[in-house]
Amino acid sequence: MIRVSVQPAPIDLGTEIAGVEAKGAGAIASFTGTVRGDDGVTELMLEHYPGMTEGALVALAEEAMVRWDLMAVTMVHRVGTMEPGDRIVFIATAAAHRAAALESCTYLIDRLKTDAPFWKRERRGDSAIWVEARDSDAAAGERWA
Amino acid sequence: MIRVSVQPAPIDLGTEIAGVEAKGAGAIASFTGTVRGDDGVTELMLEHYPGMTEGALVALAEEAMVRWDLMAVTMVHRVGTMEPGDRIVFIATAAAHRAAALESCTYLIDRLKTDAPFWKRERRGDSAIWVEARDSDAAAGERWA
Amino acid sequence: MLYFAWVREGVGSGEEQVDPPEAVRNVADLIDWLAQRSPGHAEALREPTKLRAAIDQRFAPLDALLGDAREVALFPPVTGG
Amino acid sequence: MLYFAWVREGVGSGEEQVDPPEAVRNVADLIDWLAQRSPGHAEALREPTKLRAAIDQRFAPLDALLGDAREVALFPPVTGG
Repeated sequence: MIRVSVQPAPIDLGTEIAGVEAKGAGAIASFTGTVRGDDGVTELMLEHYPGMTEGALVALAEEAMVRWDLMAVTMVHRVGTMEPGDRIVFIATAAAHRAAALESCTYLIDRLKTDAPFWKRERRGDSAIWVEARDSDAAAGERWA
Repeated sequence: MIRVSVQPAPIDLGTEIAGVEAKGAGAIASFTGTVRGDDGVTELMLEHYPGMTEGALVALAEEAMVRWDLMAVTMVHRVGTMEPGDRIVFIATAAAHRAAALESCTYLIDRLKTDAPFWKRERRGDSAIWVEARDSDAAAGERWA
Repeated sequence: MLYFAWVREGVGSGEEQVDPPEAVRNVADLIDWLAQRSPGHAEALREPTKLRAAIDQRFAPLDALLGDAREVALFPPVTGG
Repeated sequence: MLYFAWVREGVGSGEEQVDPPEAVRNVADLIDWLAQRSPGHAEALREPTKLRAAIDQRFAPLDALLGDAREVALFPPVTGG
């Protein structure tokens, strides 16, 4: 079971995790990325490429389902305006055994960083800048090739 | 911040995750183990060594905090009688970056499997057996040495 | 054409219809050709190596042929997650 | 002494006070000595290599010296998580 959502609404962990657990797997791994509050960011804006984004996330989820024999994958990404502490992304995977769940969860967030069309703009008070892509993210994505 | 709980009460994910997220980290990883419903188990009983269990979990959490520079670790393990679908264990880690959160979460569940005094008994209808330790768990624990 | 993030801001629009000549064969050609449309285009598309592209909603390198693409997008390297 | 899981069930109790003689120096000695206490002990402690131990709430191998330990526990390999 694959669930993908690109949404302006806050990410509800209770609902998302319950959906993944409902598949009866023994092992569920999750990753949550939040807007950090420790570097002066007052607001984060997430832009994306409607249509392509959803397709890219579904493609990644399908790859992970096959590669690790998963029972469920959920990928939720928020778009629009967020504040420090808000959840940006939530990924959960369910499998019979823990290694499959944990590895595939790492795979999905690594690949999402390089293969899904999202762009972050950070506001600090009156100035706003587009976040630059990091070489370390490209390297993390490539190690799964 | 370390939170360790060994409890007969069901594990409340909402409360546990909120506690970890509250530290303001950018990356939160979690692992949840549930009673699998696909192999005929009707009831799972978890026995533990009161006092030693909590100490063993705190020691693991402290090791992870240092090794990965984490902002928070939560380890909750249920004991007593459970049914298929119930959560047995929940581990969450919070860090500034995703690799630290995901790796340390894997470390903690691997090490918990070999270094914390819990014993599982599975009931299938009228028969109950003590679960045997698996060589694969010992190997997973040792790779972190 | 679709533009995102600072490319969209530079061009001044997120979307426009274009009809490039036959000589425009790949993404790099298209970027050069689009750069002539306005000072905003010229500025936003000045450094093609800083741009990424998608053809019909799939990532494509600068030397990818446009063929009979219906939707081409230009944007900075992605920064989601 | 503390016993857990099937060791506890075999011995018939989770806890007992013992006062072993001086010749009982390590965990393996203790297991041999305890096995003489009852048929239940003998059965549960029959294969020491299948047992694990903790001395004062820390895991200890079979050849670990008891010293002045106050709490020793015997149990099967752990299966939590």
